[in-house]
Amino acid sequence: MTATPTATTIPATATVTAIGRKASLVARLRGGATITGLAIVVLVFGAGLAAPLLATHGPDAQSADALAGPSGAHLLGTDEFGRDLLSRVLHGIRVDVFITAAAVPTGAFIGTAIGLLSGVHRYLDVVLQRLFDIMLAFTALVLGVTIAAIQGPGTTAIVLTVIGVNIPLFGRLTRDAVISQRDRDYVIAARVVGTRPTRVLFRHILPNSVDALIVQAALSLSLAVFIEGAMSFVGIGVRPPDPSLGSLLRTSINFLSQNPAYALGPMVVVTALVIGFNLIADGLNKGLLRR
Amino acid sequence: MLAYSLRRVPSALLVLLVASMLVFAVLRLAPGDPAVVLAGPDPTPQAVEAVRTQLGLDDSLASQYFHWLGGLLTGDLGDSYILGAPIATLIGSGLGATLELTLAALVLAILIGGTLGLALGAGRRRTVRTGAGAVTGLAFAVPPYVSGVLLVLLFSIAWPILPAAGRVALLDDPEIAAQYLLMPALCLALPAAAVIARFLAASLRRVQDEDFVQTGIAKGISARRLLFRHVLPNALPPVITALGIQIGQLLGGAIVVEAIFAWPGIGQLLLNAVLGRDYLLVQDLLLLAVAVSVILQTVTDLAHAAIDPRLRPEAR
Amino acid sequence: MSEQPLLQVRDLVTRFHTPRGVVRAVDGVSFDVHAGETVALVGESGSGKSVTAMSVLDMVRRPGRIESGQVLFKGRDLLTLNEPEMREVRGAGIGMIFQDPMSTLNPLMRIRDQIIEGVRGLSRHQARDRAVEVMTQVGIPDPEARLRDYPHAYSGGMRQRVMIAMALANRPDLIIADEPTTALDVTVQAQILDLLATLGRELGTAVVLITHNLGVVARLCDRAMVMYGGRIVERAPVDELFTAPQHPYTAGLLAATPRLDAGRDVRLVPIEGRPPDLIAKSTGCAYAPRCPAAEDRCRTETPLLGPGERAAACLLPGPFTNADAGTDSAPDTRAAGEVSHARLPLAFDSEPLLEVRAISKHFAVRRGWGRNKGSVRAVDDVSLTIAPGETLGLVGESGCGKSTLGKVVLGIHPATSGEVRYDGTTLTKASLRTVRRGVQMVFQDPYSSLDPRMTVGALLREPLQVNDIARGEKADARVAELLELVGLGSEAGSRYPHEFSGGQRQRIAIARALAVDPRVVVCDEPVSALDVSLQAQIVNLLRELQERLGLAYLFIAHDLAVVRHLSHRIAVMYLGRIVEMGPADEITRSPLHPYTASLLSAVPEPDPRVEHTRERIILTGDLPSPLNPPAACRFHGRCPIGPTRFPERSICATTTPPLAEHSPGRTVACHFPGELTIAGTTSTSSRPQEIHA
Amino acid sequence: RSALHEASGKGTGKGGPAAGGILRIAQSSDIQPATVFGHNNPNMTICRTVFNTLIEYDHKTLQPLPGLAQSWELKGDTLTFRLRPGVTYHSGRPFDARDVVFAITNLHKDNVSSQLKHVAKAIADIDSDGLDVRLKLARPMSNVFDLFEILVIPDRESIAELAKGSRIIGTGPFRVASYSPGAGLKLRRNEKYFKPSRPYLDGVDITIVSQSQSMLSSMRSGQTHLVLDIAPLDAVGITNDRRFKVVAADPYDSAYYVASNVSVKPLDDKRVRQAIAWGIDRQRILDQVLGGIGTTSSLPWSPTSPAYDAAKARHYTYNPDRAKELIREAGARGARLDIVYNAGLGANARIAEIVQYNLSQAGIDARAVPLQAADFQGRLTGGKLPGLFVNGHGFGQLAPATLVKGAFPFNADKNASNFVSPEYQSIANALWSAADPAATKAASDRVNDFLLDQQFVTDLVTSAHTFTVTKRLRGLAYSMFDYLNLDDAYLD
Ligand SMILES: Nc1ncnc2c1ncn2[C@@H]1O[C@H](COP(=O)(O)OP(=O)(O)OP(=O)(O)O)[C@@H](O)[C@H]1O
Ligand SMILES: Nc1ncnc2c1ncn2[C@@H]1O[C@H](COP(=O)(O)OP(=O)(O)OP(=O)(O)O)[C@@H](O)[C@H]1O
Ligand SMILES: [Mg+2]
Ligand SMILES: [Mg+2]
Repeated sequence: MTATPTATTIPATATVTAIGRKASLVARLRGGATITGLAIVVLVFGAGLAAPLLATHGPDAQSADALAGPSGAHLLGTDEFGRDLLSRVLHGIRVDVFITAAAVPTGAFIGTAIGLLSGVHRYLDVVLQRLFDIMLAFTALVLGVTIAAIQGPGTTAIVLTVIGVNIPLFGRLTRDAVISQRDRDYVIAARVVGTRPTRVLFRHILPNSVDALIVQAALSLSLAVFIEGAMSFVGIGVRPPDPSLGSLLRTSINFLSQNPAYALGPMVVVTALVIGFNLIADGLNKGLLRR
Repeated sequence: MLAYSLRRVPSALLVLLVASMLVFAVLRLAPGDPAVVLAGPDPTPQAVEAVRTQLGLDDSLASQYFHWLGGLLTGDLGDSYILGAPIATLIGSGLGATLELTLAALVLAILIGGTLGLALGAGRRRTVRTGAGAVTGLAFAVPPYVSGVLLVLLFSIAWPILPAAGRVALLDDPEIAAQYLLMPALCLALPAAAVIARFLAASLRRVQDEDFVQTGIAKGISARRLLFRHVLPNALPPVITALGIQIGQLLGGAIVVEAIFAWPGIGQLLLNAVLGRDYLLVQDLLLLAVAVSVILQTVTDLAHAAIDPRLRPEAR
Repeated sequence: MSEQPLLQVRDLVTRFHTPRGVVRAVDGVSFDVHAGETVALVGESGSGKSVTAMSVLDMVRRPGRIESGQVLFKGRDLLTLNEPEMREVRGAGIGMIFQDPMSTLNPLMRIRDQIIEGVRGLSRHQARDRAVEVMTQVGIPDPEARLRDYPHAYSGGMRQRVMIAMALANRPDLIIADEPTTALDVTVQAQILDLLATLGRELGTAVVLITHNLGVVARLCDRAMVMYGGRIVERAPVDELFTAPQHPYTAGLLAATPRLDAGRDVRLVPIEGRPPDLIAKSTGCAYAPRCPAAEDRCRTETPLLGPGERAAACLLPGPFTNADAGTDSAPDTRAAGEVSHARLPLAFDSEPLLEVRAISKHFAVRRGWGRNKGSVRAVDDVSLTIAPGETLGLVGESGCGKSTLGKVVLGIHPATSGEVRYDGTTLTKASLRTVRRGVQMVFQDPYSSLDPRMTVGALLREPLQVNDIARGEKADARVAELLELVGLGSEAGSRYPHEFSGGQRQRIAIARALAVDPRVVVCDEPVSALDVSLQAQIVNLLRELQERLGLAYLFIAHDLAVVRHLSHRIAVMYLGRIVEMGPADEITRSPLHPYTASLLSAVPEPDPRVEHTRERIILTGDLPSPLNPPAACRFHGRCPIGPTRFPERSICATTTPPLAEHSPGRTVACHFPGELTIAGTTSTSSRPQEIHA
Repeated sequence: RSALHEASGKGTGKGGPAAGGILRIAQSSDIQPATVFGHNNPNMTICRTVFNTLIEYDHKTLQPLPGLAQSWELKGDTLTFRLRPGVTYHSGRPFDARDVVFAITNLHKDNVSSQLKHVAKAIADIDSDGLDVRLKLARPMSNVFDLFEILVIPDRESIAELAKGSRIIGTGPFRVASYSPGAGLKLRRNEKYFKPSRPYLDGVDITIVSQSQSMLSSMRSGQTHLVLDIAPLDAVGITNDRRFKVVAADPYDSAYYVASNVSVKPLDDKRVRQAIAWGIDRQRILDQVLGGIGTTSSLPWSPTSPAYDAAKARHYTYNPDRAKELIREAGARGARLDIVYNAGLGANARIAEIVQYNLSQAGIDARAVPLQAADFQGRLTGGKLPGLFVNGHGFGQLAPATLVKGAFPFNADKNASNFVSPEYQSIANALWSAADPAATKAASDRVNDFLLDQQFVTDLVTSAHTFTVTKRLRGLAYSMFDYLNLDDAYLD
């Protein structure tokens, strides 16, 4: 649960179902944190998705007017190729939207699937646990560097990295949840009335583990933004000329004295996104996981 | 306790063996060839071929793998393809720098995170809790590559009191070295501190609800003693787990921070080795990362046992 | 001196400010406690007992707040003290003992340090001596050594002793004990209660005992206060409370409590309805909605508790003479209760429906990499049979293997050895599904046995679907029928489990078990988690269902009174083995096994007259670990007539007594059956004195 | 004590040269000792500080001046060097002719690479005698002295350790006091340097700083005095800081180009390649990427090169219409083309971005594809780049033959563009053999016309290596290959 990659673990003890105090989803999300976080994220991502409408310039349209400060024509000024920065920031958000939308669910899905397998299969569990150990040993950036080497820098590398980071996170979480749930009375009760193991797994255990997974998902989204930034920052991220928050930030740092707004734009957006996702996670944590 | 650590050895070795295969395979999937890098700019194909032979890259993959593994078992890490130097020396010097950085960051993270966590989780006044929450949130949300740059702008350029880049070994000249160390360590420590603060705060809140705390109050002991003798120790285990993970993270995060502050550590070494397809060096470094995380896990478990008598072997 | 009460609580109001609203947990409570007396505070769960206790020590936590009132301790109002002054009172003036000894000690601190840190005014060295002293006082052997241990090395009973020692360390004038024995086994409970009583007497310490167990009140207390909905509704000397309760709630509680010495065929009288919602602002008597005698004015006028020794907050106070059933106590329901259960024959001649043959279940205890560290012999060579329509009660202390046996019967755990046969079919992996259509289960905790993510309808439909019993509209009809059967409306189907109370949830769990039309239901402590009034409802329901559907039950419980009330036969389990089995009445009247006798004598009866006259067998020690159970007769180490008392009876430690027929229908596994009776005397007149010691 | 204060170093404070001080240099990648025999940018800081070369070109006249060689004589096919006496290696061993012989024959080995290997290989015979070295040339070569400008003469006894970086021994003004691979190295004054009372500096500390921003930060904080080859755009942060200046090395030997793999459609069509040459806004590259350092040019030569032709250098101008037209003609509208570049080099990445934008304006569906250094180099060498590639080359500053024989993109025998043409081979060889300036001029005219027409390499800008320095640094010099020469440098 951090800005630092992969520290996104929730203590296994948190996998407690809200037995006895389950309220409607809305009520559980009523905490201000979740709503604030959601609002931030929706605002930022919405702006990104609406970039073609909102952006005043093409994100790649170069001009001779390089590194101009903010003005009426360019609200955030221009970059070193005379491109409009606001438009680039808006389009840059799209990249992060894509990465988070494509990679986090994929990683979560694969991780959860492996975790389920690990949770129900004792011998496989031993193997998979060691595998997770190894995967977790590759911290996000180490994994990113390695993948970028194989795959070449670019969005695909980031997506693969985010997937790779999330697999063991969700895997562990799911597995722990399954193991903590599988001997509970309600699971045994379901077995006793004749429900088959797969149905027990998917109808009973999984839905009751989902709270922890949702919280992890929120954290993973912020992690994805972070990974994009860090990878782009070390130069193995999104390919030019496509803008991304991380790559904008990375380049902007050279031009702090020319156009401070260059750095400011992406910095504010990245920070806002990370805070937004974390607020959501915090809110969900309080609402869903509280015992 | 020793017996307990020993019992983990087989499983650790297995992990390392599997990891060694993965690590060996992984980079060889990458396009690019260290021989080309080594042959210098504008090389002739003959030159590249000669370098390949010289490095042993024309051997079969299996033989390369076993050669590497054999070397490892006899304590020979091999020579770096690109840098030429023995890898043991390279890792030795880089590891020193990285350890210095991560340890300093760890200390800072524990100090900052611990303070914030206590304020956040056990602060009496609402303002204290809110303030700590805001600081934690910010430390959490600002990635090191942003905070690093901001720190440099502030303390090296706007108000030049700390060096912007480079390192002096702590043992050589502690006074000067500390000044080099401060900013990178802080930059690396902040996110970790935020994580620690959050885990600690959450854990403190949870423990404060436990029955034995009521017992303590009913006994009439002071709030301070209650916090530090009863609540805090019981709140530590999840924090230790988080800390174990964070140390791994610090080592990983070092890649970015070392780049920003030109800190000559493992992170730089790894990044350049991967870019240069310095197979052996990358293999050794990645395997080292796995080994470190295996060790960290054991240490974490031992730390748990040190705190909690229920987990000690004699209690089983 | 004794004129002024030690503790005077005046108009105490404590509220919790939650997002859902303000919870009036304590709503104007006043009471006195005099030096040296033992006062009970009884009431159902949620009635405000704990919050009252916490308020006295000003320990209510957020979001709770003491809104008004006074707590005068030796004439000083505690609520006006500052933090350091209050700390002096806590521990030194008033000691506190909490419910769950497993969680009330700091697991990371040595026992010694935990005791010493609360001791005032003594040097560290003196404090250590004091620690040894109090540990000796509460009966912990070898205190010097045990003080160095961490709590995990102590059993539950010992931890509760430590808690008591801790409370005693400063020689407080008052000890508040909040359900100190609820989490403990009956035999251990008896030890602890005994200890409390002795200490109160010997040290002259006043004790406020919070409990929901009326038996405990009867056994231990001088006076009692009954709480309901955040208020004290009745106050009386214990004898009068039990014989002539003035408040209908008190009378209701008594009527709902099963008793060992009552007739088995008398229906328990549950209190209908649910406890009051402490958020809603109510007018009138909080008990009015549930009160069978309520009149219109009860709903508008708030009754107040009068002054004096004996008072009830009721507009139409009793007395409801409860002692002899048949009089006009709780008038209407009691009459209905007279329609007793049909008495079933005690001997079932038909073929057994369920047969358990020489079942053993051992759990391997693993540590690290595949290294076995021995095994827990949870169930060891147990055989029993259940006939159609019969209830076999299974009693025993916590950890003796009751649940495990139940789970083996259902194939949840595969047996290590032995065989389970249902209706002629041997339970195997292949026949599991067939057997489970005949044998079902109801669990102890109604809060955890229902999937919180499913509607009640979906929960009940699941067994129908997966077993291809009914689908679509037929299934819906069946669900409605099941709900009806357990006394819930069919509209319950669209709601989620959390929207129901504990008792209602248990009904749902029963309905689910009945969905597949089983002939045997294993009930694993189905009422242990419920308040007496709910317990009575469920017990009645189970009996009703048995009569209507001819169900057979394996009824697992640790409460002998409930088991006796429901069962035709009872099997008593000790450390994985059955030590005695026989007809329910006979076993409770004249137990053959010394363990059964001890168990019976340890159960406090909700009747002060009985409690004051009867002699008790207090077992020493705790249940041994099933990891390495004692050899031969597993009870021999704690047996009051075993080799620890009579050294020549070495046979108990060397030869395992077989479970043998003693008289028709009664089997017992003891070398000296029938020697120890409930009265605590040996029937063989040889050595009566030693037993009394 | 302040680390910052100590790092900025004490100057002489005398307004003139004086002994003392440590010069602190930052460069982005580590030195590669194994490749000191050719031109390899990271080695620019050690080639002339730790080592020496036989001759040193005069930057104006391009005439050789004495280095380790005191004098020389080229008679027919025989070149004789007379070496400087009394020179010793850092190891203490005296330098002699055998070291020179070794250095040249060493270049014959396959695993030793140098862009001037072709010259070394064309030396048929070497013999030595005390301090005299006689070389027999197998053929006339217009660029033979380029070899001796580039070739450092290391200690022959420690050559194996040199490759590993464990002992780096030369005759230069500084000896290597310590080298930690990946981190940097410390050079200390060679007390026995053959130039009397030189160098002034006590030493040079070279640090590897991968992030250009970090280099600048350390420069601004006073911690670093000289930064090598920071991309001009990255350096904008300090260009208006009066304490610093950016020195463009006058050989102007850093040219940027976009080249075509002619075996990839539609780049096999000359018109498409010409269209690319017309379609790129060179001026914007010069301004926005290279900070105005250098000149736009359609030719590979430095303006100082004998082959430079100002008129031809302006042959291609930014003419998007012309480009569109040609592309339409060739039927390549909407063709999908990858523009590959080495992601590790900031300037290349940015040029690729402009090229990508210009080409997409011209009607080509161009994508910029970064490759990591090892990958890019590998594919470049193997001629396996998938379409267009942006890169830089040197060697336009010296004898024109060195470019067509030694700079890989132009190599007539084998090049990254897979461009093989007998005609090109023959004119390239003619340029190599050209014996006098007139012949050179004629041969290079033909080469120029050929290159301008074929455009397998489209030159964009002729720029320079840069040294970003604090103005306190005086006496900075460099060779024609931009090897840093600190003989006369001192900190004011
Ligand atoms: N922290 C809290 N927040 C909100 N309501 C609370 C809180 N603690 C107690 N209550 C409410 O106060 C009322 C009284 O609780 P209390 O714990 O005193 O009951 P009790 O009589 O001790 O019951 P039990 O037998 O279950 O211990 C209950 O309705 C409970 O829901
Ligand atoms: N899955 C298991 N693994 C290991 N030991 C177990 C397992 N389940 C039960 N046991 C052990 O078996 C013994 C009997 O447990 P069981 O739950 O059957 O007791 P019980 O009589 O139902 O007790 P309670 O009244 O507390 O429910 C206990 O010592 C318990 O620790
Ligand atoms: Mg309570
Ligand atoms: Mg049980």
